[in-house]
Amino acid sequence: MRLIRIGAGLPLLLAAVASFFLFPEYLSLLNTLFILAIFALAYDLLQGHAGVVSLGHAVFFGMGAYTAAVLAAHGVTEPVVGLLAALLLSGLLALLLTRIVVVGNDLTRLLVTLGIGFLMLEAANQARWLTGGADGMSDFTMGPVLGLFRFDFAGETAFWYSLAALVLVYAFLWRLTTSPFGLALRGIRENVRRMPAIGAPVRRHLATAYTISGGIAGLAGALLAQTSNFASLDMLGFERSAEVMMMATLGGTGSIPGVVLGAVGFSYLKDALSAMSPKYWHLGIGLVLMLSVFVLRGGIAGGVSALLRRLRGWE
Amino acid sequence: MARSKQPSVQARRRSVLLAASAAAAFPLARPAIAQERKLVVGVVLPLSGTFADQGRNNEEGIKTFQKIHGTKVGNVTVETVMRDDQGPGSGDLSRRLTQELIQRSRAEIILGYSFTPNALSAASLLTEAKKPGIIINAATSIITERSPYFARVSMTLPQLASSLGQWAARNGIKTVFTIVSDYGPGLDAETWFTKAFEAGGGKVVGGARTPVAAMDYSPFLQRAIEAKPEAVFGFNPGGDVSVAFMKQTKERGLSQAGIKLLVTGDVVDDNLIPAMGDALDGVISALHYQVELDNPANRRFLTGFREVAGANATPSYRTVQAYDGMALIYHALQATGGKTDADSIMNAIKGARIDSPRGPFTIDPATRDIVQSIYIRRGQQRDGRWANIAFETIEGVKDPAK
Amino acid sequence: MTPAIETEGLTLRYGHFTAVGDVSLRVEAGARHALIGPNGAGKTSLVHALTGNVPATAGRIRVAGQDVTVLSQAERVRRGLARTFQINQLFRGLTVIENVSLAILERERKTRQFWRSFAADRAVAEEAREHLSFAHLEEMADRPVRSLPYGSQRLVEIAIALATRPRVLVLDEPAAGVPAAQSESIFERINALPRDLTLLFVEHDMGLVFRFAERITVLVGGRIMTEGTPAEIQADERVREVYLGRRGHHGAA
Amino acid sequence: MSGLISILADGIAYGMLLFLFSIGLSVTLGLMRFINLAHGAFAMCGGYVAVVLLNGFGVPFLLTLPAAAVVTGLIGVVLERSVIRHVYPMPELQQVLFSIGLAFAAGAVANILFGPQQQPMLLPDWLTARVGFLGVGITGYRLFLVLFGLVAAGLLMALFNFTLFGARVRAAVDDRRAAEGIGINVDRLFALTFGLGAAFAGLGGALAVGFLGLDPTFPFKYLVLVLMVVAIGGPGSIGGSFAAAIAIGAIDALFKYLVPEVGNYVIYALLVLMMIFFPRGLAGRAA
Repeated sequence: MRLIRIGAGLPLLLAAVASFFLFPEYLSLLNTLFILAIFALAYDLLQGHAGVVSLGHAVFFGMGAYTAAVLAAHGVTEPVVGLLAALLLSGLLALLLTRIVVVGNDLTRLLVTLGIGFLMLEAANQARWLTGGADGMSDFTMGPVLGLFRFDFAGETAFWYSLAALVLVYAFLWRLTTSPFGLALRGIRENVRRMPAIGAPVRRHLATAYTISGGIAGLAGALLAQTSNFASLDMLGFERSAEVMMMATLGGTGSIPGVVLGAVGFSYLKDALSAMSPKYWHLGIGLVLMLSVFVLRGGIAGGVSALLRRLRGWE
Repeated sequence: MARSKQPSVQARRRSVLLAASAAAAFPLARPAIAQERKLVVGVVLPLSGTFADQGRNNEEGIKTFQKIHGTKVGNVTVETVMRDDQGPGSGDLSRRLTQELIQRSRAEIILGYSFTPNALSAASLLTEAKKPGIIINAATSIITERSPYFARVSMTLPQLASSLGQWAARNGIKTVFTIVSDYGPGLDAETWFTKAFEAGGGKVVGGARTPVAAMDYSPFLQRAIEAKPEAVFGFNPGGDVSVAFMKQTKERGLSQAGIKLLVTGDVVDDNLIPAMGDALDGVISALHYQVELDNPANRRFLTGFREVAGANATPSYRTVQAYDGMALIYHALQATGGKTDADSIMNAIKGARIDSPRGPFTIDPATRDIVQSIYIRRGQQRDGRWANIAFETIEGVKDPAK
Repeated sequence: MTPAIETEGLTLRYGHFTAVGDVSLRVEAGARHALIGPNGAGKTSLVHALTGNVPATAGRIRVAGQDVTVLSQAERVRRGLARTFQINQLFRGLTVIENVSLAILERERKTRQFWRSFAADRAVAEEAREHLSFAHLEEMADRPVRSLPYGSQRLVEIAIALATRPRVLVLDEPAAGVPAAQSESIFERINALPRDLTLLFVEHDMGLVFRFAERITVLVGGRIMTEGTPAEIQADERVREVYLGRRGHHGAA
Repeated sequence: MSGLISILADGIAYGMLLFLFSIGLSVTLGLMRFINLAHGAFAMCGGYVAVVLLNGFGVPFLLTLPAAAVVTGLIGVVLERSVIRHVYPMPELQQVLFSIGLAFAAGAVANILFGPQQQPMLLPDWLTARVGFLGVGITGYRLFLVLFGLVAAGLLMALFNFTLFGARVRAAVDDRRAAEGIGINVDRLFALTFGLGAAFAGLGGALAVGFLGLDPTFPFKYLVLVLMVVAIGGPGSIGGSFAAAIAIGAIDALFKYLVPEVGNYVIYALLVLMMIFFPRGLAGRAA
């Protein structure tokens, strides 16, 4: 595990940059892949590192998306400002919710977050004056990034904008997960009962993690709203919450490069299958998910490290 | 069926088209050599998920059109590339698919958009890329105002709801209770029905808004019955939801309580009737198409449709909408003499008159929205099967919201 | 001298069941104090109540004279009261050194940092190595705990508790589930702990208790039956009757 | 007032369907610790069996019900023996991934076989008529559902509480190792229980078609409600699931009727409160 964690970031970054030149017609797809990777990383801080599962994480994604969209619709069209606002507001929302979302066992957590997800969805639907209800928000225009780079049709600006955000988030989480705080989160994941017995403020740790995770999820949502000029209820819906869990698990929960690969792989597969066979891509996705638990125990990261172990064994 | 009639219809159609194209293209020089070329129509539809059925209806309409009319217009071969936007609310996806269709598949016209948010999100993109977007389902009024390259061949909910409201007021219904799904189109339906109905002297005595995916309507129906209106006006998004709604209106005994049921016609779409059965009995609805329409274009459409979808298949009004979307594209190509730049196409679309299976319709040159006949129908049995039978036609209905 | 631990009428009830009833216990500073009793006597419940795993129903608890009754477990740890568990409560997926480092980092309140690598913290790493070397675990430092033999895992339990720098350490059957030969070596390590560290331990093996304890409290039915030196307890007929007489019955506690 | 009671009766009927959908999931979660998010696929399967028999072969409605249960149950056993039992020992998240994949695939197969459209199922007249029952008007079909649900719940409880099979299942739920130790063939028990859960879901699916409709997205449509029933009821508890399902059906209907403005989301708020204050569900057994 350790082997692929170290230094996996650089090849990934190189691959991302290379894709700009190799697939110039896929930039808007790549943009969404980067955004989903950020979202999955945010979620996995909870699931993979702190061991706290959630089926309502899209609440923060949607919060970020609406923050960015509402700001833009009211004249604050500078994307980076919108991004920071989304980060703060989503983080704040996460902080407010921590008390109730980390109770009980896995099943209760899943259901509490799921219930909150539905309640937030309905709240956003009711707040039609602000969110546009089920029609979503698309009546806004983003200004150029930092006043310099206008969002273009081919998605070049969006590509670099989201990639830059992904790199920052990746580096930040990489640092965080190897820090004392990151170790404490893994301690919570490995044995939450032992933590108080070593004097750890578990609630405080979880609140911090939840706030950071919610904030970054909001950042991802804001990126999507800004680069697709759209925000809707869909962005905080159950499907998106379930999907981010699948992406993280498929990639190898707890491994940062693994989760990035999981998000990118899953979303690309979904896109490719649905373009290939719009009607039956569900079958392909279903089979891949089912097979993955047998073939890739521990997700992509688990599979790669098993492979590396084997290669080393042969040397 | 009616194979012998085809030439005459086609001839008539051609003359219409020629006249239009002459008017539009006369001042422009025709290309010296008729070059064979290809035109890609990008199609964005919900082909998976809860609303896959809608997407399929649309898809069959497109296929039916190309089956009957071929893939060539003059020297242009029309090709379609379909992408799946997975259902309502995924505007970010529908926008990306639109972008990819234009950039990667070199689509010059986009057809589709089943849902309002999915169409709205693509609006600014189409404007920027200068590509026409033909809306074949999304029904909220504002859509066509969001981009000068949008045109709509389907309908707007206000068209249906206000036609129905007018009819109800005119036919002596005094009080109505409304039950609509709690989202944009539902509120549109509620607003425009109420407006037309109350303008005609009726009164809405109460209303309920139901969750979009609600399957249990009995609490709402019970409230409606207790409000003792003369009629209930209903709107919901079609599919299983509407089947459940209709069945429960019967179970709850709406008609035994002496309450008429009025619905926008999409709720009692022809291809849902088998699942509704006698719940359709006596239900009044307003829509722009039903299978029973007797006109040459519809007969031809039905023949072609059954070749595509199977002998026992029933088309949806959505099938016709997609069919007409293609018809509008073909019409425009003929009118421009093969020119495919957005402005030529849009000019040809504005004011176009299409002889559709639903009867003739035109595209309002000012709003690029459809102007068409709305039929008031009653659910009754014909030849042992339940059907929506039109008994009144309101002609030339524009979108009242504009 | 102020006792290391002192309880007054400590009671712990689950519904109608009284697990610990009116226990007033005194553990002197620097003591080697054993807590014994037959199965179901409430030994582990008493440990839970002392260390704050479970809030006491009634009574008071003082650690070094300070009232900790209403404090959370984590706060009691910060006041120098640490414990180990009868059934391993380890961070199984983390390496041995990470297990110990985490406890040090929490003690130092360094787990609020998320901008630097914990592995780069020299002071913490050095201290962690010291604890590991005391517990004879140096060789296994970089192995995930779950891959360790059970006996070594029991030692990790103790090493983690030591890393909180306790003044009082409560050991709940430190050698539970370990073959006799190894439990000897575990107690040998316990015995090697500095004398100023107060030890309160629960143990089933009477041989070990009489060898290592200086004072013994006997718990029966959640209440203190008697207390005394090993010699006094060994001589006590009642203890023999309720406890030693039943030794053949004990299974998993 | 009679309106209120009749709404309650309708809600309870809805709850009965939820109970049938969820009981299998509850038992597999309690017994095998298997988070089967594909459980709805079994309900869908039962629905399609009933529709095919009814519309394709003219089998009377009442006969399609046992057929749906048996066919689905058999499919359940085959799947369990061939694939699913290998998933039991996996971590929960892997189980989630696997079962979501299974649900996706099942929906896709249904789409390929039957198309994306709603399956028509028209019930016999004696079931759609409105009947007076204890002075309250209720649709025949809903009354039928209530009676059917009561019988099913009664049978299941009898099966689990008073038979040797039930005793074995309960033993295995409490402590699998100990159950194996006293000679219970836990593997076979798992297969049978899984099949039984699938059969009940299939039965529920067949009963639901006339009420909730049927299309290939069915496996996911009721997933959230079913999870709610299981969590509130307490995994592995038949009585708990029964109570939770009825409560959800009734409360949902009641609030929609009394306070339609907020009624739609009352059950979600209740879910959150319930999970915060009773994290182990009504039956109180840990997941």
